[in-house]
Amino acid sequence: MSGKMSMIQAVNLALHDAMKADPKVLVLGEDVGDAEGGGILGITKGLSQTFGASRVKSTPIAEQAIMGAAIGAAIAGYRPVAEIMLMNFTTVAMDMIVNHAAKLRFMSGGQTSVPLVIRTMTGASMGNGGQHSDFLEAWFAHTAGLKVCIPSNPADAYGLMLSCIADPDPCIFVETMPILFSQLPDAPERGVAIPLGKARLARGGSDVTIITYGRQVFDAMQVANKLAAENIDCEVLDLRTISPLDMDSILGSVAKTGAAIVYHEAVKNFGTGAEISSRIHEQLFGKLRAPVVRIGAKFAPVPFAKSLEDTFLPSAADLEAAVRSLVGDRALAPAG
Amino acid sequence: MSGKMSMIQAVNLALHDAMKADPKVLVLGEDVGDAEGGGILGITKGLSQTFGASRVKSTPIAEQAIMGAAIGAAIAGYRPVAEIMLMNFTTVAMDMIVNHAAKLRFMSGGQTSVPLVIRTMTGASMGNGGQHSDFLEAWFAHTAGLKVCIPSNPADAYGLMLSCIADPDPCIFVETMPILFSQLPDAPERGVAIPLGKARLARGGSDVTIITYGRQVFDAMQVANKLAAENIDCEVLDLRTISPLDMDSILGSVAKTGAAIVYHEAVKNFGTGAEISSRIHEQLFGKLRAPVVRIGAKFAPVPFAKSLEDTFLPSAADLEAAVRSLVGDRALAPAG
Amino acid sequence: MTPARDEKIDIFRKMSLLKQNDERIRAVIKSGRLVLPYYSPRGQEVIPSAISVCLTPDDYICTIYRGTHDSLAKGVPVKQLWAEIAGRATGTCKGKGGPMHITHPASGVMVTTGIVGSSMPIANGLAWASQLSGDGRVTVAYFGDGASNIGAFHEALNLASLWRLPVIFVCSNNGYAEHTKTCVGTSVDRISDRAAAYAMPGIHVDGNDPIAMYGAARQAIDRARAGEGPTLIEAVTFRFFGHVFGDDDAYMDEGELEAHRAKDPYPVYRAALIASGDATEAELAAIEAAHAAEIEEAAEFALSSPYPDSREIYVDVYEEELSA
Amino acid sequence: MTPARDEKIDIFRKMSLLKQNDERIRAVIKSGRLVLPYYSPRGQEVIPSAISVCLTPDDYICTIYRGTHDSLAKGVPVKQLWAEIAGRATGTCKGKGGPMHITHPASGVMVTTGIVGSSMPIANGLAWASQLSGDGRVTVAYFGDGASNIGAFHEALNLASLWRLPVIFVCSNNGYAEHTKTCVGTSVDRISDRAAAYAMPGIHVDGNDPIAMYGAARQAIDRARAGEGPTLIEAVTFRFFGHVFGDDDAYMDEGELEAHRAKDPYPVYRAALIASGDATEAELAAIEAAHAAEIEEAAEFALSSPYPDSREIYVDVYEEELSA
Ligand SMILES: Cc1ncc(C[n+]2csc(CCOP(=O)(O)OP(=O)(O)O)c2C)c(N)n1
Ligand SMILES: Cc1ncc(C[n+]2csc(CCOP(=O)(O)OP(=O)(O)O)c2C)c(N)n1
Ligand SMILES: [Mg+2]
Ligand SMILES: [Mg+2]
Repeated sequence: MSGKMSMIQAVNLALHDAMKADPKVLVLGEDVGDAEGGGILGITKGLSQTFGASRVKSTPIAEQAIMGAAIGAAIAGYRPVAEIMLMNFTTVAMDMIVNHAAKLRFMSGGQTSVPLVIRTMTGASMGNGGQHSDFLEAWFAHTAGLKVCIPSNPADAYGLMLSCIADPDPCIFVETMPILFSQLPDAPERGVAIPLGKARLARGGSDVTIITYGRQVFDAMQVANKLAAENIDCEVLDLRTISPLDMDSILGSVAKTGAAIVYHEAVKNFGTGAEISSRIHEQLFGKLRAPVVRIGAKFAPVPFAKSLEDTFLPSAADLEAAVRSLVGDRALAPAG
Repeated sequence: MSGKMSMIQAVNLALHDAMKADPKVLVLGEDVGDAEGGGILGITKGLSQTFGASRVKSTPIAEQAIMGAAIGAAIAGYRPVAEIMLMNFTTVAMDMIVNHAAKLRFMSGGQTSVPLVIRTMTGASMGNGGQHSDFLEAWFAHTAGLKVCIPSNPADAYGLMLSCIADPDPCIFVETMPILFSQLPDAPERGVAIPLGKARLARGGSDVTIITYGRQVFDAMQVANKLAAENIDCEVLDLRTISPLDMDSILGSVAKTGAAIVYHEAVKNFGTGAEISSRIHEQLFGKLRAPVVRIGAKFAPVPFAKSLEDTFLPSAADLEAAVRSLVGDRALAPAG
Repeated sequence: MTPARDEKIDIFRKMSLLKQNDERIRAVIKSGRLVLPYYSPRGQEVIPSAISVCLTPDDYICTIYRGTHDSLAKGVPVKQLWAEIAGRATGTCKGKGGPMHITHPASGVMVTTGIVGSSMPIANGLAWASQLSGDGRVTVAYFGDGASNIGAFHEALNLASLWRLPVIFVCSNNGYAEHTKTCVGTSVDRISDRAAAYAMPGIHVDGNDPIAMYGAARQAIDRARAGEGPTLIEAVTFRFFGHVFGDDDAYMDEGELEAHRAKDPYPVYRAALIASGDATEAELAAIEAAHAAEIEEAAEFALSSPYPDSREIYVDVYEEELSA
Repeated sequence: MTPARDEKIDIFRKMSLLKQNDERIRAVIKSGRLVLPYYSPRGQEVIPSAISVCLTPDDYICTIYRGTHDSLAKGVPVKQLWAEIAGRATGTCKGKGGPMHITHPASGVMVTTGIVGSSMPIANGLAWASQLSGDGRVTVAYFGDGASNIGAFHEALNLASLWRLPVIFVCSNNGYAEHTKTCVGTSVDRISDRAAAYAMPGIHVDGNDPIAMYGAARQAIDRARAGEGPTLIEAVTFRFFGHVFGDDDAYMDEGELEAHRAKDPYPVYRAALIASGDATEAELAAIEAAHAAEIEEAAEFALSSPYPDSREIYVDVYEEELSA
C-alpha cells in the first residue's frame, strides 16, 4: 500500500473490481447509473457503462423498494450493493433492513441468505443539519444478523467493501462524508480484501488506548502525535467494523495500557461507546487505572449553525483533555 | 393504591381520563375505534363511543400516515396518542418518529413542539416469532428528543401514560405483551400521574442492585424474594423510564450495594444495559465489588419454537445466578 | 383463458388439501395440542389454488402470515409445514420461523412475512433476479386489501412497472384488515384501479370463482413470463374465521359472516365439477380421503417430532457462528 | 377561476421577491460569504406565488428543502429567512434548522423537511387539527415529482381522502429528482393521474402559467375549505440551477436547460401584465426595486448577526433542559 487516493475513488474501485470478478454483483440506488451522473458524489461512476445498465440500476426515490429489490435478488443468488444515499434515509427502509435482511437467514432456518451490502453516507460538519448527518450505527449493531463497518481510509474502504460484498450476510458500509473527498493515504492494493471484524492498530502506544473509527481516527492520530512530543504514548485502534466487535484487539490493548477512551461521532447516550466501555469493564475489572471514557456527540439533533455544529461534535480537544486526564491518573495509580 | 387491575384496563383508564380532562387529547391507530373492536386487545375500548369518532380514529395500515397525522396535529396544538400496534412496526415509521417527531422542536429553534405519545406493544414468549416480539427501546433512547417508558404494573402504566400525554415532547410508551392480560397489583389511583424519569424502588436491599423494567421486574422480585430466605438482600429498581435515565436513583442504590445487574429483555449487545453499565462504572469506579453484570436476550432474532424462545430470553435463573455470583464476591471484597 | 379438465381437477385437488389442512390446524389448536398464532385463510382457497396450477415448481412466491394456503398450494410438503407451525426441529425452518415465516425454497416459497406490505418489495427482487438470469421464472407476491394502503405497496408497484419485472401482485381482498372494514382504510372502491397509477394492468376478479381466477392468473403470468411486466390482481374473497384464531366477530355486520360462509367456494366448486361432468363424486371423494390421511400423518409427524436443540439459537444468525 | 387584477399583481409581487431572493442567495454563496447547501427553486416561482395569494396568513404549509420560495411566498420575513440560512441566532430557528428546515408558525410555515415525501403525512395532521377545531384553515403540502414515488406519498393521500382532510398536495414536477429524469423513477406519465388511486381529484397544470396555476389552486383550496377534501395538483415546471448549488448539468439533455431558461416564466409574466394593461412598467419596476432593497438589507442583517451561543445545543432538545 502506498500513494494516495480519495475514499470516493477507493469505493468506486472496489465496486468495479468486485463487479468484474463476479457477474452476480449488482449495484442499485438513486442516481447510481452513468446517465444520472454515476452517483451524487461519483462513487458509482463508470459502473453502468462498464457492466451494463441491467447490473447497475438507478432507482426511484423509494428506499423500501430499493432494499426489497436487493433482498429478493440476494435470496435468489445475486450480490447486490444497494445505496441508501444518506444514513438518515435508512429510517424509511428500517423494516426491510431489520425485519427482513437481518432475519431471513435465521427465520428460514438457514435455507435462505441475504448477501447484500448497504452503502450509505453520513457525517456532520458539512452544514447539512438535523436530517442529513446522523450516525446511527448503534441501531444496526443492536440488530442480530447485520454487520456494520465504517472505514477511515482508502485502503480499508476498498478492502472492507470487497469483504462486505463477499460476505454471506447483510453488511452496512458507512462512508463518512467529510473524509470522502480529499486524497488520503493509503491507496489500496488491488484485490486485497480486509477481513470484517478485525480492528487496525493505527498507532502502537503504552499509556492509553483510543478506540475509534471513521473520521475520528484522524483526530485520534493528531492528538496522539501531538502528545507524543510530551512523552504521552497513545495507542490508537481503528475498529473498522463495529459489529462484530474485535474484542481481542480491544482487550489486548487496554490490558496493556490500563486506560481506554472510546471516541465516536454518534451521540454518546446509548451509542456504541456504551457497549465497548461495558465490555472493557466486564473483562478488565480491577485492571483499569480509571473508568473508560466515552466521548461522543452531545445529546441533541445535529444543528445547522457552524458554531453549534462544532459544539455538537466531539472534538480533538475533548479527546486530548481526556487523554491528559487519564495520563494524570497514571502517576497516582497502583503499580501493575 | 390497592386492588388489582390488568395493564389493559389501566392504559384504557388513563386514556379515558386524559381524554375527559383535555379535549385536545386524540387517539389514532389501526382498529382503535369501537366499530373495530376498540383495539386488538381492547385497550382503546369505549373511547370512540364516549369521546366521538372524530377524536378516536381508526386508520389504514399506514404507520407513516399515522405518525404524520399525529405529528401535524401535535404541532397544531393537539395531544395525539398514536398506536403503532407492535414495536417491530415502528420500523416502517422511523423517519416520522426519529427525523421529525424527535427533532422538530430543536430544528425549529423551539417554535414548534410535538407533544405526542406513541403507544406500542411487544415482547417475546407469546410465540409470535421474529417480526413481532422485539424490544427496540435502545434505538429510541439513542435519539435525542424522545422519551421512552416501559411500565411494569397497572399503577405505573396509568400514571406514566398520564405523564406522557401531558409531556410537551414526544414519548414512546411500551406495553409488554405477556403482562398485559392478568390482574396485577396495584390498581392505579385515578388522576395520579407518575413523573417521567423517576425510577421506582420496587424493593429495598443492601447486597446487590437489580436494575430492570417492564416484565423483568417480576423476575427480579421473584429472585429477590427467593434469595431473601437465604439472607441475600437484593434491591430492585424498576426504571419505568429508559430515557431520560434516573441516574440519581441508580447511582444512589449502587453506591450503597456496591454491585449491580442490569436485566432487560432486549438483546444484550448494544442494548440499554450497556449505557447503564457504562454510567455506573464511570461514576462509581473503585466503589464496585465487581463489574456491572448485563443480562439481556441472546444476539439473535426472536425464534418461534418455544424451546428456543426460552433460550433466547434472559431468565430469572440467569438473574439468580448473577446475584449469587456477585454476593459470593461480597465476602471477598474489601470493606467499605 | 379457461382451465383444461386436468387443471380444473388440479385446482380442486389443491383446494381440498388447503381446506382440510386449515380445518385440521384449527382443530388441533382448539384441542390444545398446539399453541400458535394462526391466521386462518379458510374461505380463500380458490386464489392460491388457481394461481398455483399456472406456476411451475421453480416459480417463486412471497407471501404473508395468512399464507398457509399459498405455501401448500405452491408445494410445501405438508409434514414439514406442520412441523414448522408446531415449532419442531423437523419443520421447514427447523422451528425457528413458525407459522408466520414459512420458507421452502425447494417449492419456490422464498419469503413469508409478518409485516404488512413487505412481500411486494422483496418479490420484486426475486423477479429482478429472474430477469437478469433469464431463468424464465415469475414471482407472485401475495398480500391483503389492507396492505394496499401501506407505502411498500406503492414503492413496489412503481418499481416493478418501471423495470418491467416478471411479478404478479395478488391482493386477496377479504373485506377486512384485522377488524377494520376495507372501506375504512382504503379510499378507492376497487383496489385493482390503483394499477393505473403505475401504468400497469389491473384485474378485478371474483377470487372465489376458480375459473375466473384461473383466467386472471394465466393472463398475468403469461404476461410476466413474456417479459411484458407486472400485473395487479384484486381477487375478492372472504375469510371465514376472523383475523386470528380466537378472534370474536363483533366488528362484522350482523349475518355477514354467515352469508359468506353460505357461499363457501369449496362445495360450490365441488358440485360444479360433478355437474359439468368434469369429475365424479367418487373421484373427488378419493382426493379428499387421500388428503385427510396425508394431513393426519403430517400432524402426527409434527407432534411427535423433537423440539429444536437450544444451541440452535446461535445458528443461522450469520452463516458463520460468531462468538457473542 | 381567474385572478382579479389585484391578485395578478400580488402574484407578480411574490414572484419578484422570490426570484430576486434566490438570485441574491446564489450570488452570496458564489462570493464565498456564505456556505450552505442550497437547493435553488429558481424557475419555479409561479407555483407558490399563485397558491399563496389564495391562502390566508393563518393557513398552513409544509414544504421541503427546495422550499425557500414556498416559505417566502407564504410570508416568512426575508430578514429572518436570511439569518436562518446564514446560521445566525436571529434566524427563524435561531440558526438551528438551517436552509432545509425553515419554520415560521407566525406565517403558517409549520415544517420544512429534508426527507423526500415527509411533508405530506405531516400536512395531513395539520389539516386534521383544522378539521377538528373548525378553524377553517387549509394546509398545503409541497413536494417534488420524485417524491410521488415514495411510500409516504401513498399513505398520506389515502388517509387524506378517507378523512376528507382540508389539504392540498402540490407536486412541483420539475422533470428531475436529483439527477434522475422523472420518467426513470415514475412509472406513470401524469402524476396527477395517481389521484384516482385515492378517489381524489387530480389536476394537471402548467406550473409556469400564473393564471392557470391560480385557477388550479383556487379550485383545490376552495374545495378543501368547503370540507370536500383533498386535491392533488401536478404543476409542471423546471428548476434552472440543478439539484443543489454547485451541481453540474451533465445528466441533462443537450440544450434542455437553455430551452427552459429561455421560457423563464418571470419575464413572460411581467411582459404579459404590461401588455394586458394590468400594470405599467413603472409599477412593476417599483415593486422590483423595493424587493432589491429589502433583500439587500436582509442579507446584511444576516451577515452581521451573531452566531448562536454554544449553549443553545442543550436548548430545545426537550422543552425542559435535561441534564446529559
Ligand atoms: C406494518 C404492519 N402494521 C400492522 C401490522 C398488524 N397487522 C397484521 S395483519 C393486519 C391486517 C392486514 O390486513 P390485510 O392486508 O387486508 O390482510 P388480511 O389479514 O385480511 O389477509 C395488521 C394491521 C403488521 N403486521 N404490519
Ligand atoms: C427519503 C429520501 N431519500 C433520498 C433523499 C435524497 N434526495 C434529496 S432531494 C432528492 C430528489 C427529490 O426529487 P423531487 O421530489 O423531484 O424534488 P426536487 O428536488 O426536484 O424539487 C433526493 C433523492 C432524501 N432527501 N430523502
Ligand atoms: Mg384483508
Ligand atoms: Mg423534481
